[in-house]
Amino acid sequence: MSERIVPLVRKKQIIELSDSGKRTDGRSLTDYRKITIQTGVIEKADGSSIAMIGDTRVAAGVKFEIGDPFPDIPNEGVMQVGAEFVPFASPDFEPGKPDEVAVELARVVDRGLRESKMIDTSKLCIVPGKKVWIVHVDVYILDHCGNLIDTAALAALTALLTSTMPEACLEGDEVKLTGKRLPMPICDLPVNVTLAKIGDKMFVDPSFEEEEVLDCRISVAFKENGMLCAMQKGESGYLTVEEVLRAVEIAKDKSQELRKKVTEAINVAK
Amino acid sequence: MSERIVPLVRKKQIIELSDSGKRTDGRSLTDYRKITIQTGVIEKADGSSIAMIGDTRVAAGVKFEIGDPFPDIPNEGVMQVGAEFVPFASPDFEPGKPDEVAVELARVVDRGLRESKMIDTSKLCIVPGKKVWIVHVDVYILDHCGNLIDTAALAALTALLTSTMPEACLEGDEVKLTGKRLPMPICDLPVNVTLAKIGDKMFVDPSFEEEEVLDCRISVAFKENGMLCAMQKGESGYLTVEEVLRAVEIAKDKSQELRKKVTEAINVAK
Amino acid sequence: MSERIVPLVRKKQIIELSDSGKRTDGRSLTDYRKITIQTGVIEKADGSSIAMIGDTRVAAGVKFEIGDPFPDIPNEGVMQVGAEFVPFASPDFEPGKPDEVAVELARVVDRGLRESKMIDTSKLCIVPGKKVWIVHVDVYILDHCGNLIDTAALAALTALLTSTMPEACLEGDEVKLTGKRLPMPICDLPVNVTLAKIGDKMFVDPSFEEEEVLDCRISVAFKENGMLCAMQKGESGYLTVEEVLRAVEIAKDKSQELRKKVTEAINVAK
Amino acid sequence: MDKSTVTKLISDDGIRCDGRKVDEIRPIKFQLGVLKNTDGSAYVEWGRTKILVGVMGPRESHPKHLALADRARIDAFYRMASFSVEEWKSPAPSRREVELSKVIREALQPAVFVEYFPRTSIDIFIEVLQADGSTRCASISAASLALVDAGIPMRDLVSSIAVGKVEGKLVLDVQDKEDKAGESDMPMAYMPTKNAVTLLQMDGQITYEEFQQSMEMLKKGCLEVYKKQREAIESHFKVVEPASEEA
Amino acid sequence: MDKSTVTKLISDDGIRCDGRKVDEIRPIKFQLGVLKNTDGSAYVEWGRTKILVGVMGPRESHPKHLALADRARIDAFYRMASFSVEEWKSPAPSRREVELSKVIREALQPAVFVEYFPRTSIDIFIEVLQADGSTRCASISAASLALVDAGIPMRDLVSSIAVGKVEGKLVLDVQDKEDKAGESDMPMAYMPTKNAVTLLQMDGQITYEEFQQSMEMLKKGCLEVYKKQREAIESHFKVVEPASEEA
Amino acid sequence: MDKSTVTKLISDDGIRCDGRKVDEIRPIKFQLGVLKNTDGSAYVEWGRTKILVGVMGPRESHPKHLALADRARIDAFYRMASFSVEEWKSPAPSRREVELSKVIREALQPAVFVEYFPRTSIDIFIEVLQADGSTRCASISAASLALVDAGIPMRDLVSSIAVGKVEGKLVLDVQDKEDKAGESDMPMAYMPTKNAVTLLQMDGQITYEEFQQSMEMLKKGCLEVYKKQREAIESHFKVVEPASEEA
Repeated sequence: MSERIVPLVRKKQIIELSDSGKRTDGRSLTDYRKITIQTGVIEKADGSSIAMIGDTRVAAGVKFEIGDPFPDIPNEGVMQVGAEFVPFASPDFEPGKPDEVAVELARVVDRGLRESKMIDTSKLCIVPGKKVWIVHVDVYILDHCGNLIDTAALAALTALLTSTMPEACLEGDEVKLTGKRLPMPICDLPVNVTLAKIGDKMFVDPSFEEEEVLDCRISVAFKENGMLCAMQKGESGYLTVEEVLRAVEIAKDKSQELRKKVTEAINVAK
Repeated sequence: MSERIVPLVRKKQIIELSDSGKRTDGRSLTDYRKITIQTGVIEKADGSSIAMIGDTRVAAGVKFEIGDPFPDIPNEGVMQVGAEFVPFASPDFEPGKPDEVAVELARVVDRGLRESKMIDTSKLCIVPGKKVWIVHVDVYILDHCGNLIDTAALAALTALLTSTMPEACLEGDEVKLTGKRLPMPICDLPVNVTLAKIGDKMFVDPSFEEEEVLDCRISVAFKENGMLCAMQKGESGYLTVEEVLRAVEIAKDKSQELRKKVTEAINVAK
Repeated sequence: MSERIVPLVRKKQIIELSDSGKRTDGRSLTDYRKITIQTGVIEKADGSSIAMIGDTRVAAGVKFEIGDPFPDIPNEGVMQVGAEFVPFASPDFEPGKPDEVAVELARVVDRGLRESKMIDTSKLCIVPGKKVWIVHVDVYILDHCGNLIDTAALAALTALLTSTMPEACLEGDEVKLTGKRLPMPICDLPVNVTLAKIGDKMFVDPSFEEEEVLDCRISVAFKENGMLCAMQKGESGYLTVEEVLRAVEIAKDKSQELRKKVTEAINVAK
Repeated sequence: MDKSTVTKLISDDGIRCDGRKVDEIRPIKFQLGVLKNTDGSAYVEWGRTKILVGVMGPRESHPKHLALADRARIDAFYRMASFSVEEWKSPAPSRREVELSKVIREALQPAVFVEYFPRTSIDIFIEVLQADGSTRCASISAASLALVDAGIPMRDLVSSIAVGKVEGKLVLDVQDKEDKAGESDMPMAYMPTKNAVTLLQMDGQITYEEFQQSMEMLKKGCLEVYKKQREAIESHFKVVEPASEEA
Repeated sequence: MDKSTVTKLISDDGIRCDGRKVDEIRPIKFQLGVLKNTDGSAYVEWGRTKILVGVMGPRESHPKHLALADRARIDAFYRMASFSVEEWKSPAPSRREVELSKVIREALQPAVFVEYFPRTSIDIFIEVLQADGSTRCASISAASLALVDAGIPMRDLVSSIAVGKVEGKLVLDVQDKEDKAGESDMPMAYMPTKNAVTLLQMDGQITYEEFQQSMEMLKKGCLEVYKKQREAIESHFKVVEPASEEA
Repeated sequence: MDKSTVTKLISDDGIRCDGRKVDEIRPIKFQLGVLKNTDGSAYVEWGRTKILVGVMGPRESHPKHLALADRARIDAFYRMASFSVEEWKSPAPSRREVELSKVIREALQPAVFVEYFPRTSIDIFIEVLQADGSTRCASISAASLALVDAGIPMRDLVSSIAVGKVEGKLVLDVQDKEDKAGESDMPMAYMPTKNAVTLLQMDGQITYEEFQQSMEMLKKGCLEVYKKQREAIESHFKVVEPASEEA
């Protein structure tokens, strides 16, 4: 199990470098890597996006499907987020193995979007109590070079923002598609910022190398108005209360930068 | 594979002791261990019970759900029995592994209840041919110290006996709950008695230690009127025809003792 | 991994023998083994057959079930072909393991039947857009001695040809069975011919021994009018374009011989 | 299961719907050596019930850590073909098939000299082609013969049959129709020369006296099955050439 | 989750629907050593939430290739009984149960001296018998005690509690009704003497100031839980005989 | 598949619905080296069909008992993204995906010098991002390039294309619309310099003469694809810096 030696040496170097505010790839502790967002890439989807942070690449696609509402919210549509780890994205992913990492990723991305109430799900109702739109948002991890959560959240968000929805109408008691398309009922623009704790420093947007040696990470999602709408500490280390407070403060700052990127990408798409 | 040595020595001791009618825990061959039944423990269930025979502990919960009838009995509700082996109940249980032992346990418990016709399933019909009550009875093995079948059967029985059922009514063509609760349509009180054959003796209510060395076991369920309603020989040994007859005779006797325990527990609950 | 030596020696022998047009079991390169077809063996099925080519034995059963149509073909019934490898058919089959070989077999048999349009699926509609007949055709591999595809295709075909279908009618808005039986709406009689390439020769109806050393196989299905309706190259070798052309020519010839066998078996059944 | 109104499964003079007397078993046909790729096999037609059994082994246990140091590991796999019953059945094993696999294995194991083959596996694969009642009894009885065909040394054959209660009367060897309409079903597996009950199950309602009577009928019934099994073995080994396949 | 019209979960004078003040936790009862076949166990009643935790280990890792050369491998399995929630729940683990198993494991791991037990496994099995809010907090807090009961050396206890926002007010220790109707839920796990946050999650909407306030409330709440955990340990080890079972 | 009334997919002067002639292939764009964490990769846009292929290997076989003593073990995994087709598709692999994985593996294996890498695995992962017909042809053709990018020695490139019959005419490189409405589909994979057909499938109805004609068209079409593959390789290795990502 000498494979544990290399990360330990590397961790020492990363921590030493961070004492002077630097990182192995030249970034400052609060810098994101280069962010690229490309929307509308999958014409057959109702919305799609490929987001990259550094070399991490995630594709997201949105598909509308007619389905049944949940009994307790009979007049609202349903958003379902899935995450798939394509095996070529990392030598560690095995084909067909359901993984708690993929489940956590899907659920963290889901909460960031859902809790911000970015979609007016009441507009996704077709026949109250009977038929609603199911919005499938699936993220596919294509290249894993660190910080999957933020990249997947960006891809999912921008796929939704650039989606249009099919128009449905009732003919007798059957639901038919009119063939027209409606704009998405978008109400917010939530973004997610992840920091890694390594030693006693916080690293915004950890790279793959940094993730291999981190103590833990913390991800925070913010609404446009600056409110927090989701948070997740991950991995087996801990943060002090003060570190948590500091991390959320940094994340709040960075969220505005990320949101600007999103707005730019969306405007390009229009 | 020297692990096989210890049981063999132990088996010899158990058999020798049984020649003078004794057991390693001081019981006679026909004694049950101490039986404790506690009902109503899970307020969110429609009925619940934790039954203990010695240190073996099984929780049972009853849940009503609206569902479709079977096509061949369109006017009757459906009882479904499940068994889950919680991994902390025994070092031998592995998490998430579906197991023929759990399947057999669920089906043996199910048959004891079902074949006695203890529930008048015609009373579980909501809309004839369309909607009926599904009664989920799930037993969770919490501590496995021998004789799971009798303990699980006790827990399931007493959970059912202390259940109440929701009242449903039709509003137009939709099924609604009135919020009221109805008594369970109970018609019988079946109990199950298990004996182990070790050497040429029959041991009522085998302990974990006895189960490890048994040749085989036989379980018999009896209705209140003394009729047999289910039987199951288990494990890879055999019984002579005479042993079978004797075992069923003993079981018949013990069933009355068990039923008395159940009645007491139910009366406490009332 | 010396197990690879024996097949190599055997392959050399098979190739040398084939230079003089012979095979280890005495057949010529274009001979089928003995073909036996027995229909009506499973009285509870709507149609059934046990087909044998040499010692390879496959049972097929047809079952009608009422179900929903596909949305894009709302007025047509649905045929579903499944293949099960019974573990006693070969020491290589493991119980319960879903296998790409079984999936390919089912899909190749399916395509041969489906693409020939041998069943008029419009006759399998009960209530247009709502209820149609699902025709389950399941093949069970009972003895695997080479050329599963042709044997399974024969079994499935003859089970379908000798099937009758239940008559359904509408009572109010409920579908009921009248108890009468209708003839199957049969339009064609497709058969499948498989050849193996070993060295530079093509072997019709490869035996188990030949399959162990083949380079690849090619299966071609023909309609009664001689048109091709399905084709599948299998295994990891290759054919030249000229070999493909020759194989299909041979297959076309042999298909008539096979069809004659089928017609005889069906006439016996009548 | 629908046990509702059925008109007269047993006539006043004790004749059942298929013409049998109450203690009469159905026509049973056993055949050994019917499969090519097994170590042993058997086919049974038991009334309309039709079952194939194949035995693989003794062979190396796989995975190895499941091997037993002092004896062979026996496994049984009972499966019903999708077309074997009234309604189409999904090929995924049901909970019933899982339980039956277990009790069938336990019914056969006492008969096998497992201690002769340490660290090996003996797998018994059972495929029900048509089910018309008593499939577990037919499976066990046929599997005994498949084990014999595989040359595996056995203490005795295991013979199996069921008693049911139909319209208040105990009847031997219930078929599907009687089982569905009947008041109880009680299958037993038995090694006659060892007086060993290796399987015993019951569902439905019977009195203690009916239970005692049933045991007598089951013993007698198993002996009849035993006789047919022995005949099948004799006719199989009498033939010099390998037995021809079923029909 | 239905967060629609609910009439007054907090009264004007700051009293919640179950009579608690906004910063008051529910009655919590911990008990150690309640199971027979584990290396350590604990039971908790947290309001109406009822959870059993059993610890197996340190024991040999299985399968072996998952063993870690320099420390114990910790696994947590969070499961809800089918009858633990309003609607019957299928026993198959949901995605929620998979995620919670992961974050619970990560919340406990920093407290365990895993380096003392290289190449072994420590498995933490959690069964929620009844869920009435805060099941992950109750699970983590009880699991700490089960680890203590198993004699596994720990840096500190892990204590856990949640803050929610209900009708615009931050309240400690949300129960199910408040969670479903509430605007946010924020559970934290904490090792008090280490000032170590080992779990932190949030959903819903809160301002940055509310977040800061919540952190204060969570710290305070965790200390209260910590006190109850310590009392349970003391009362357990004070008793000479093994502790009696729950209820 | 709906093969019902479709108005004129080919005009009287032999022009198809997307403006192509009957023997004209769609615009195809190959790119090598598009992924970071693979040993080799390729991206293809084939009309509107978009596919990413990543190759891992040769690497240690896992589990080890699947390793082959005398050659590398090749595996292919063909998967369609949930959003790649008209209707949302569950991510669980369908039987179609299982079959296609098998025939794609068998189409590529004859081209690889598997004997150079005994006891290793070469895994080919294919993700269809958008499906608009000919996904297996595009997958095979792109996977060849990914294998080249991985530096795995090959006997030849494998090129692939399909011929369909639409309104009674044979047409090269069917797109989705033509496939669904068409009378047949016949994909082939081919190593041009070896004259080796490594994949051949057909469904639909064609005469023997149409089959012969199709083989000619397929050979010609594969040569066109081959040319585009070679250009992509040349342009990839001409560049000194690593190729930029797709778009």
